[in-house]
Amino acid sequence: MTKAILSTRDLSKSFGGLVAVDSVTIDFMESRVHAIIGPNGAGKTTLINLLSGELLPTSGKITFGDNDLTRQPVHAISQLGIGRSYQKTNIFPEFTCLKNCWLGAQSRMSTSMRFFRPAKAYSEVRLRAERAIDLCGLNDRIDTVASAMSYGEQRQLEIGMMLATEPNLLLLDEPLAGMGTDESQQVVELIKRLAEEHSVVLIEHDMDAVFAVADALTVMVNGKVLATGTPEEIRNSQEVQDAYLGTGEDVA
Amino acid sequence: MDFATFLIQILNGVQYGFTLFLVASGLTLIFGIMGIINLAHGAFYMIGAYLSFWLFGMSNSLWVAILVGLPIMVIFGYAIERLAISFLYKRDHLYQVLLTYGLILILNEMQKILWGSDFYSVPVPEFLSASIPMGNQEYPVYRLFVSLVCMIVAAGMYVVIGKTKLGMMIRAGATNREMAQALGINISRVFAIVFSLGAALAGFSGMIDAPLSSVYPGMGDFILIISFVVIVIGGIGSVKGAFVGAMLVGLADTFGKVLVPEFSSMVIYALMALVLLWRPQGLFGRPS
Amino acid sequence: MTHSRPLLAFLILAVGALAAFPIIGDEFYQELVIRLMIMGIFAMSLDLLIGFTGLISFGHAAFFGLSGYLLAIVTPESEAVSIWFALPVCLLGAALAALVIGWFSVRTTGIYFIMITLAFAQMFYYYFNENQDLGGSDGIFIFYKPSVAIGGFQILDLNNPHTFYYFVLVSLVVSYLILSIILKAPFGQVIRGIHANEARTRALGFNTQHYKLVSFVIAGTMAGFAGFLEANAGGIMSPAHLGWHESGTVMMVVILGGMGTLYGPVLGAFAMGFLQDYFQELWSDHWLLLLGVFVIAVVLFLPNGIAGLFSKFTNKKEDGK
Amino acid sequence: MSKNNKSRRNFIAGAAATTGLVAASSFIPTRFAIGAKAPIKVGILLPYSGTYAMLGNSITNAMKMRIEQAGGKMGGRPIDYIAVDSEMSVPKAPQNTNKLIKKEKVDFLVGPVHSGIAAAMAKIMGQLKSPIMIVPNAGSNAVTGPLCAPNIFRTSFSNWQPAFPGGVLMAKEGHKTCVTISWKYGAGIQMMAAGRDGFATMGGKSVKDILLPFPNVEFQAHLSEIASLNPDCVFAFFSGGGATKFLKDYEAAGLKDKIPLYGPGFLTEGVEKAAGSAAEGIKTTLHYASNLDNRENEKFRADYNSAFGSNPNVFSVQGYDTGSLLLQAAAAVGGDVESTADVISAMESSSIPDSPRGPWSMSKAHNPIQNIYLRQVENGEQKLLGIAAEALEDPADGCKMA
Repeated sequence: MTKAILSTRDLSKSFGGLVAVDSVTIDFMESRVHAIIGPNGAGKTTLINLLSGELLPTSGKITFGDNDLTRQPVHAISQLGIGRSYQKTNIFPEFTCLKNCWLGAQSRMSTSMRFFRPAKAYSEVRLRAERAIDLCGLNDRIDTVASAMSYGEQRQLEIGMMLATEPNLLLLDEPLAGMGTDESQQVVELIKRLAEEHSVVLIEHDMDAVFAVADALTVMVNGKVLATGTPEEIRNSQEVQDAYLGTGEDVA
Repeated sequence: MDFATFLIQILNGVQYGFTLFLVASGLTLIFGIMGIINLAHGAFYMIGAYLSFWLFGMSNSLWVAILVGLPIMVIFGYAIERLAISFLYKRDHLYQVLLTYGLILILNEMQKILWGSDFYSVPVPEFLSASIPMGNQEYPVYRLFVSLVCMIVAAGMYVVIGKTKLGMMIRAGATNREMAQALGINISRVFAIVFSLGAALAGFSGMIDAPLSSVYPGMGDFILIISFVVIVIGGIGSVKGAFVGAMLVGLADTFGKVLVPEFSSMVIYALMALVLLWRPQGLFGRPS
Repeated sequence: MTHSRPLLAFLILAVGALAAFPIIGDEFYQELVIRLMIMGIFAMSLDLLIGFTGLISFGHAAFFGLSGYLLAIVTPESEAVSIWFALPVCLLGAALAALVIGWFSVRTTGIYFIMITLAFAQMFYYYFNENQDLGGSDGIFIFYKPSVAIGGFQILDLNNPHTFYYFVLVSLVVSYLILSIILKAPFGQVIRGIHANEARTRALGFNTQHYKLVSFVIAGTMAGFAGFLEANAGGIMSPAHLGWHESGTVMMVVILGGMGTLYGPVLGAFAMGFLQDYFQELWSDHWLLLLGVFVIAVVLFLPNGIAGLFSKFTNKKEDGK
Repeated sequence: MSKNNKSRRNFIAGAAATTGLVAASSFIPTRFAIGAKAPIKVGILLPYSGTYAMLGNSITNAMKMRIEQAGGKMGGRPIDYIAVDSEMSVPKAPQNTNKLIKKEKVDFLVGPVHSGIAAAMAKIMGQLKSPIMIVPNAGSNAVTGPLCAPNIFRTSFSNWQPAFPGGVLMAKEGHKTCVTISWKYGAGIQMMAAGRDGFATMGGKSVKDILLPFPNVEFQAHLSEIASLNPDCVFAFFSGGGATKFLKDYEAAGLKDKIPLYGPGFLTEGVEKAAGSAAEGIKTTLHYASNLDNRENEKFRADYNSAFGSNPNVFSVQGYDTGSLLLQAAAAVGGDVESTADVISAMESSSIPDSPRGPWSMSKAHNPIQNIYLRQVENGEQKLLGIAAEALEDPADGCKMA
């Protein structure tokens, strides 16, 4: 029996008149990969932004273990052990690969209000950063400036930066977005490896990838949860078929 | 302060607020739509005042001066947008600040070269030069006229931005540049138009204020800083905010002078600090 | 900051030249160089905000001037004040002001930040401009430079022009080193992250507002230190020291020298001193017009300043090896 | 105005030059080596850019004109003018002053316009024996008060001088109460206080002193205040654009005919045209009036007009007299201006008989003892009504020499 690591209760977010997330109640289980799928505009990214604190919910509640996350700022949520990656590459383009991961690694020090000792001298930070780079497979690019790397590598770095903060729960927003087949395969392998030690919330359009890694699935349509279940249940759900999977073209 | 004086002071504050609004609205428009911080706005105001003096000297009519001066301001604004501002849209605010700061230096010196460092005035048009008795003083009709003009301009801006095709393009450009471009709106033309209009608005304020304020070197500096306070209070980019901010500053300044004369120049800054304490994005600003 | 070898050589050479200058330069030029070095410290402190944290403060002169005024206030008319009292007062005053203004300001971003810092600085300006006890618009004198003594034994006589020159030079070098150390430390990594991508830095777990505020206070305190030196050098403080033209000038100095480099703003201070003199020579009645054209030219064609040119040059050399 | 004699070198070239010269020159006694025919160096620190450039140019033009008329030499020696733009900047004042004193090593230092700069200069001058500073405008009472020094002279006025008789005048015209209004800055506060004191010595009483932040020109709130206080008269000090606006607002508020307006001459000086009817009939007191009926004034005005194509103003008169003072002093010491003590005693005992403002002499505090005239604006021109105070001397409070 695993327990829920992250839960939402009647979570809603509206922008003016548009309700982007509508009364969403989901339990994300510990040590599971929980994927959220749905057509464009279903409210998946909005949901992730609510979970990571980048948006404040209009109503409803988010709990992470014993912590109420509902009104917590972004940095506090990160400090609690939730890391996220972005759909649109969000890195420090002019920094080297190592520097990009360094900041995340440094954020796990009790404080960075340290003014005298050179950052380089903090070996535990370096170890964390290097481990993150190793995990995301960018070992040979460690001193390369991020803007000079390929798109796929930047996507890997995106995940690496998050890993450097040593989170328990990963929020991955379309990690495969815009990737070729080979690169996608690498990232899928990476997610599988990460799933061994982390809980993962995954938004992804690539259904093959989703069914390859997910332990649980939630289907969202128009801001609402249509169904939640195991991949098998979702695949066989008539409701989902009708509303979503059936319309084939939208899925890619 | 007796009640009649109190009412007159309110009128003074509101009237001052109207003139501030006219200057501040151009500033907030240029920022809200183009994302450009224009320090030279005060200098545009000064140029407008000098233009009205110069053109009045030739035509002997304030109306002719304004009619001829406005197109000059539009062309002037357009030229500055094309020659300098247009290079800055993708650059940091820092460079906008510096470039427009450089413009102030240039425009102030140009003014000195063209018109010297004397001060001038423009007479109030004949039929508006009367005063209305009010309490134990008189109130100049021209001041009331200026308030009326400001109201008309405010209403005009509301209609243009809210109801016309140009306004639609302007709003689209302000909200989402890429999207507007994709819809076939020529953003760089919209920006050029907005900047020219903003310059014209500042110039117009200078022209219509000239009979009230007289015309002198450096007259733009003071109005610039106070306009900043107005739009920070109202919320940068919001015309409605500029209006409310202008009224608040006008009233605070007027009553500050009378009630706490020792601190009168700091009153409006204290007001600004209070508003920001409550709403960091200003009264009508979008949260950043 | 990692110094490339040619840069390090250049910096050492420059400090050496400054140290040797009093041997050859007469009193006037020494005083001029003193003022330029002070401007260099002032500009460096602003570079911490503009070039490293990404905070475009348009009110930095507030701290510079406030600190100078504090020195004037604590200096009696008939004798010198002890530096052990005066300097902490000036620095703490500037730090406190930066804390208050910063607390309001760092909650905002972009253009709001620019305007709010400007408006707060104007508030200080008007305070000093109208406070007749502090000389009003005419300004206030500092009659005696502070005494530097330990146990009644004078260790430095700041009234001696040579001593004061070296005092300022050492201040410049120490300020540079302090900022370099801070920038290399974990704190420096965070503010650079904020500059590059604040949202991402926050998402990585940093309360960026706190870091911005601390950066603002450090910069304000160092500007206050520059103001303390300025009050000593000029012997007078006036509201214009806090005015927005002063803030604009120091911003120009930072850009001209090259922001985000620390040494660039010092180069900028010297270049600006030279240019103002040159423009006045060229067209004494309307030299501000030339300055305006120059400012615009720098913005359009030399956004990375002199240091940008310099690093381009040295990088090329290194590539050639 | 000729600019070519401004010998300002940029500091890098200068630094290089000094390197070689400094050692050599310090061993040679300058006075004998250079000889009596070497140029006398006159440093000028006045605003040539920005809002107050008009003042700097008026003073400089008239001073040079005066010296040119005397043959372009002082005590038989040619003159080297070194002009520096003060930019009206107090922060730059110490540096600019040092540039003229220490780098250019001027014999005389003429300036400034701004009282804050005057204070900064006076502070530096007070610590030195030479050069000799001549203030051609800045009226701060302090310059010839607490800051007075043997080598600081003034050819213009102290703020007290034109303002005090204005207050006396109001009482003489039968007013019992007044409101005073001015900008809250050095000159404004001093003039306002002097006017109020003048009024008080004659039994008048100021019911309210209003100070506006400089350079705020939004007078409306205060005009309403004045209307409700309803005093017998108003004493105002503003100048330039602010004065124009104040006069016009005062008239538009209907106060001009109800509550007579007085002030130091700067209130209406040079704004007669711009203010139009708003300035008509206003009486002010000043140490000069353009239609002063003396031969020197007529000649001065004609010469200035033909040389510069514009009418001179009170500032040009001050510049002109600065030239006269320089000529007199240099002649008295036979061109040996390096003997500072002799020059100072010549200046102290000097009187300027041929000034366009009428004859004046130097007080012990080194400020002019001069007539203050009563003027009234009539048909857009200043009309002389008479002398408001004859040979008025500044009280020089706080000056140890007086």
